[in-house]
Amino acid sequence: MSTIVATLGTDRARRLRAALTALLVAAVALCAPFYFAPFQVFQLTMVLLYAVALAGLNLLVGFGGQISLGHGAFFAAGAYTAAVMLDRYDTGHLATLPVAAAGCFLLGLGFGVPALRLRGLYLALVTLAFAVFLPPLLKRLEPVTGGSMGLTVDKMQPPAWSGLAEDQWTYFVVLTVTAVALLLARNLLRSRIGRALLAVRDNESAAEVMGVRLSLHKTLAFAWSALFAGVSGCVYTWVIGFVSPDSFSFVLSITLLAGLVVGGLASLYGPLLGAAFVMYVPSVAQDISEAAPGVVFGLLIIAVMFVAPTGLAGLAARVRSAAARRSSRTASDADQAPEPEPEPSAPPTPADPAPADAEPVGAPPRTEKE
Amino acid sequence: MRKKTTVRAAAAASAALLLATACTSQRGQDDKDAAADGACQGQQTTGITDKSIKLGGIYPLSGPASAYGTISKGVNAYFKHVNDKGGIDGRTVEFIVRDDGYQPPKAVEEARRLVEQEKVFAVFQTLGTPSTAAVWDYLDKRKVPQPFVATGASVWGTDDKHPWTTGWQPNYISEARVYAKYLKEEKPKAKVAVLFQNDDFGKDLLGGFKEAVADSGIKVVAEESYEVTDPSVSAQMTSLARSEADVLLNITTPKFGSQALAADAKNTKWNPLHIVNNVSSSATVLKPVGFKNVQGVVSATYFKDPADPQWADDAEMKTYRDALREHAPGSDPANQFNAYGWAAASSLHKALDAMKCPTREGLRDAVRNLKDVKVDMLLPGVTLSTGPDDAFPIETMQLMRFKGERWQLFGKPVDTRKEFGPPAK
Amino acid sequence: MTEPTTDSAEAARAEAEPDFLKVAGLHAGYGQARVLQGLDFSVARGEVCAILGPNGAGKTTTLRALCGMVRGRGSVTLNGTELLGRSPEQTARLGVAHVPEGRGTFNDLTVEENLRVGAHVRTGRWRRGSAERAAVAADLERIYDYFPKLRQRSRQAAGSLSGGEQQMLAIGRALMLRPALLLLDEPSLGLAPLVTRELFEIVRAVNEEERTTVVVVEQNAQLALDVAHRAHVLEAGRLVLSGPSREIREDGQVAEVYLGVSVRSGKDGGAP
Amino acid sequence: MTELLQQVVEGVGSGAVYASLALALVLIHRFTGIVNFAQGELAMISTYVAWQLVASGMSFWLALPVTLAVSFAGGMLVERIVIRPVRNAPELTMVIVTVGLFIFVNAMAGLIWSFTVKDFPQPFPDGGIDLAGARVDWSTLGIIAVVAAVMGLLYLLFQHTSAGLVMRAVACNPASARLSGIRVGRVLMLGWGLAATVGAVSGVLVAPLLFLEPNMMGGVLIYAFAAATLGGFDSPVGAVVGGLCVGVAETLAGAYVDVVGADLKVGVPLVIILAVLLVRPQGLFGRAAVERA
Repeated sequence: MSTIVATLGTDRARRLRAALTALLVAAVALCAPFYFAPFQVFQLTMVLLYAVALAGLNLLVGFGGQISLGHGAFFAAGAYTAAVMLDRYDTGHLATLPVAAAGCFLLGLGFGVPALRLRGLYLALVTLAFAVFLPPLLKRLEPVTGGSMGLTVDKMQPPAWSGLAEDQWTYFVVLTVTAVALLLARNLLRSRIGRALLAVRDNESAAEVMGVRLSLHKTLAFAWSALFAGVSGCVYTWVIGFVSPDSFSFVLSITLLAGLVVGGLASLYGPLLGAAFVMYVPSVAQDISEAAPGVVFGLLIIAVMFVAPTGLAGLAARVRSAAARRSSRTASDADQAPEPEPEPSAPPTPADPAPADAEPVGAPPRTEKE
Repeated sequence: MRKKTTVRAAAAASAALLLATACTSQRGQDDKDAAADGACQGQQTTGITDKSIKLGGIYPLSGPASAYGTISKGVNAYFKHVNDKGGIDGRTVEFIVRDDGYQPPKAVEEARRLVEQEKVFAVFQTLGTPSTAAVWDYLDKRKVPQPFVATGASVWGTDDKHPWTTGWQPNYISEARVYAKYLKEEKPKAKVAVLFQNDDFGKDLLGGFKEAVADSGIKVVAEESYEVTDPSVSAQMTSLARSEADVLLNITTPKFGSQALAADAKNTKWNPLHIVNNVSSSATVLKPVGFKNVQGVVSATYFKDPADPQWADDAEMKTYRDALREHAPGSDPANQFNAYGWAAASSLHKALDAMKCPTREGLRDAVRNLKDVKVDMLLPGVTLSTGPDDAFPIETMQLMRFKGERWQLFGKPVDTRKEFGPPAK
Repeated sequence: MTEPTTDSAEAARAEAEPDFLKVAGLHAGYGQARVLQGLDFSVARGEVCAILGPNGAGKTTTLRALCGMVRGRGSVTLNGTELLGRSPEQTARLGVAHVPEGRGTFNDLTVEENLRVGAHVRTGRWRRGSAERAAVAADLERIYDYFPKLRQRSRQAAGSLSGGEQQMLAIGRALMLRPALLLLDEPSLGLAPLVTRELFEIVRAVNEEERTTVVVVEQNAQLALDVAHRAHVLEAGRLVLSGPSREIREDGQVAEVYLGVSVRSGKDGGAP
Repeated sequence: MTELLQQVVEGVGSGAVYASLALALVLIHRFTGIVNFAQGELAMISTYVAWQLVASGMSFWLALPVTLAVSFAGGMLVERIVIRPVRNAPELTMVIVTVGLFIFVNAMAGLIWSFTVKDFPQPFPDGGIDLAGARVDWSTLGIIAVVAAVMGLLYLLFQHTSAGLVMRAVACNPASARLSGIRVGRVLMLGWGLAATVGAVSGVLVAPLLFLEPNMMGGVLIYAFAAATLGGFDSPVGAVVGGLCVGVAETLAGAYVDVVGADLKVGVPLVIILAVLLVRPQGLFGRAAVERA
């Protein structure tokens, strides 16, 4: 381990580098709307808002180990909350956010109670049934929801002082929401809830023995996850300005889950990658095959899963560890002596700490097979 | 160490993302659209030159509604056919088809792509009420014409806040009125059972029908809805059979239309007069049920069904079939949706011809000022008519009854505006 | 080679085969973690060999490498046939029966079905001739004789058995393969001392009657050494001590290196 | 009363349809522990194969075995090409691969056969019988009979043949199965082939009722999920009983409970499933979860 620490440099240097990267990311994110065309800014906005929903789903699926195929329903609930408030009560856009968040949190709490008793597959299918059930329910509630014609509401308008175009302003608002949401997701995972969730996922009974209040945390996980989906849906209404039951068919739920898995489960930036996949790949698919975009899209999903079974976020780590393994194999093939094996004799770039960063070393449970 | 990797990877990810976006197209910061001069001064000429015209369309090429995607093939075949003959008023048509998978947010994205990136002259068709409703505010704000949307909701005509959007096909309320009129004459005391798709299409038609029969002896005694995601409507048909109604009004899309027709045929105890709405009236819907099982079914139409043998020798039909075979070889000319696309494109051709100015404003005004325009593939007697207070291009339909292996038109074409006035707002 | 050797003349011949199982320069690990750092040892035909060592020493990994569950480098030959580079199903077909840690019974199947699955390789090979069916039936009886409790529960789902019975079932299933080499991984894990002792007595009986070669990995060194003829002590992926069981038992090193650790490792999940 | 009976018959009819696909789902789940989203689409494409054969002049009863054989081979191929590469990946990865397969197969069918509704020959005679005043179509009876027969055959296969024993062993504990010398890869291929065949039977049975088009099985799939969930996802018997329950319950609720109505009847299975799972988390016929040690 000492070599690893040495190559990584001191703690301070690391923190500095992290801060610099964060700064760079922020700078890029802030400059984007001035560099890109409005249409592309809109696409980025959509990526950001889907990322919020995926981050929420990630809490549940990636870190909680529970599968939900019904998050499209929470997304829809958030979207409709915003749309109905804007349409009927003419509240400001921002006022809809806390209401949608709280509403979906409560909805998730309610759903989390049965979720306690259902595991894996069964939870997935019950939530799927919920997602299937929601569109006809929205149609039934016509006086409030506008029925199958849906509701058209005003999009967000930039205030005069900002001097920004509509797309740019919307982008910044969504960027703020997304940044806050992603930070919140990160902090949640570091909090008691997060640690409890991980413990529950990895070994439910052990976690229970250790005094983790299983039921509470599983319910809370569901509720938080629903909150994120609701926030995402609310923001969706701001951006699109139109909701209809057919916008939220169960296909949306499945798309969200697929996006998350493709992006990378239990990864903090996987949701962003997944959202980008969901947003960009269908149009890429159409560019490849006009006749049947679905053929290409289906193949692309399968292909990504082949290349990156743990999602795009895990791809980098996989590539690195594969490279490291290859170099270590060549090194140890030459070394027949029963002496301690040296570290990979000649890594391509000696300064690169990549092999040390790779997953297996950092994950003691895997090495302890005995 | 983990954290740093994460941050770094996140940075890399977002950078890659931005790059990807940047690469998908040129930057296009300049958003100034071209403007005309002369008499048409100040009007938008984006997407149109003396030599070319660029149009976009949004259809579900993937996803659950992809059956309708083939409309784009009919449209495309028409424009290619016209291009081969010198284009529209010397302009070559470029028609860009985008896929929205029947998802409104995707429709918004694609509409923006067409307008802002492809810089089309007009978004010729959007398919489906949800997708159309999702984009019409945007197109209205950008002042981009959205002529002849592929949905029959009445709102495209009754709405007065979106002058850039117009419908094309007879709206569902008008269609319902045609059936109501027929029943009032034939079965004034009819009890009607209704099977309808639980969306804007089904509700519009059912609502229109109920309104039209409100003051007559005709009563709706049973109504059952289905979702497009349902596997079958057989349970609904069993429920409707309990009503022992004299008339079954079948407001469905093709697959469910076939199912309902088959269920009706199978039930020998209940033999209502079966009225099938226009969307499901194609011979391609009836044939799988078996022609012997659908004798006497009534419907109404406004364009020539390419699967119907009575048009086999029709000159327009021949042109259509030849063109489709040439320009859309993978597509079945007998599919009514291809013909629908063809006729709609042909209508746009007429509207473009009628433009006083070759501008977006010119098209908007031309679409709203059509006088009895004859269009290929529409039934004889059916023409396009619009005016300042009439935003419904086609409002004439003719009743037909299935006999033998073909539809037989009967009665005179019904001009619903003349008969019943414009649909209520 | 899958034929069991039952009479004592055969046994004598087996004694003359000291390299029936020969492990040479065995390296193995998981991903980047190298667990085995070059093992060399041999097991004679008909011998019971115990592998002892602290947690994390590589005992289980050794067995897994022998049966093909983890990939190893070096050489492992059984009666002259190379085992490395083969999958578990291939080594099983060569007569290696592995009873994994945690028993690995088919919990939804009945006891008898579990045993029949064990005979799958043979029935599969001979296409279920009547002779073979009779042989399987005879083997079933033989297993039931060793483990009378299993006979009582032959119609019961394996998942409903007690831990000790499941372990018996796992061993019984392995024996249905008529193995040349039986690998036992921590058979005492989670069992009461009395049950464990009973189990080891049966292993001894099987070895004596069938002359099956056995390699057993065990935490409970005392118990293992009672049964085994020879023992090897592993530490950090290397052999630190080898010899006949009696010598090992009397060697103070074992108590120091091994028994001391086993007390600690019982609780903390085994960080080395 | 007769009306009620008629609705029950109707529900049993649609329930049998759900059950037939649920059987295939349950098979895959037993072997791989995943839910195969593409199951319905594989059944749909099998049905197109049958349709193509019949359309090219083959008799239905000859086309059927050919279709089943093709489906069996196709299912094995799918396992080998699409599933095997991710077999060691997390379960969710496999599930998403089947979602990808769903999209791919659906679009492919549309590309090859277009979205126009096709008529599919009805293997059962027209007409039906009167049962205490309710009319039961031969086709409904036929579907129930075939589903029952498939269920029986599966039972025989699993419980009374050594191949079935091996398959159950693999489904139960693949690692131990390998240690017993079972070639797990081949058995899994067999399992997928078998499920595809059962799916093909399902597709051929329902096609005359639902009319063949690429989205034919999409709606059925949701209900088949419900049926399998209700039945316990491990048990073929459970899948069939679950299917019938779901079919009858949604039909009756849709017809007689005004609040529900035809539009919300899809919520009925949801409520039933929730209720059942809250009492018996493993479903009606599922085994209590045994922790894999």
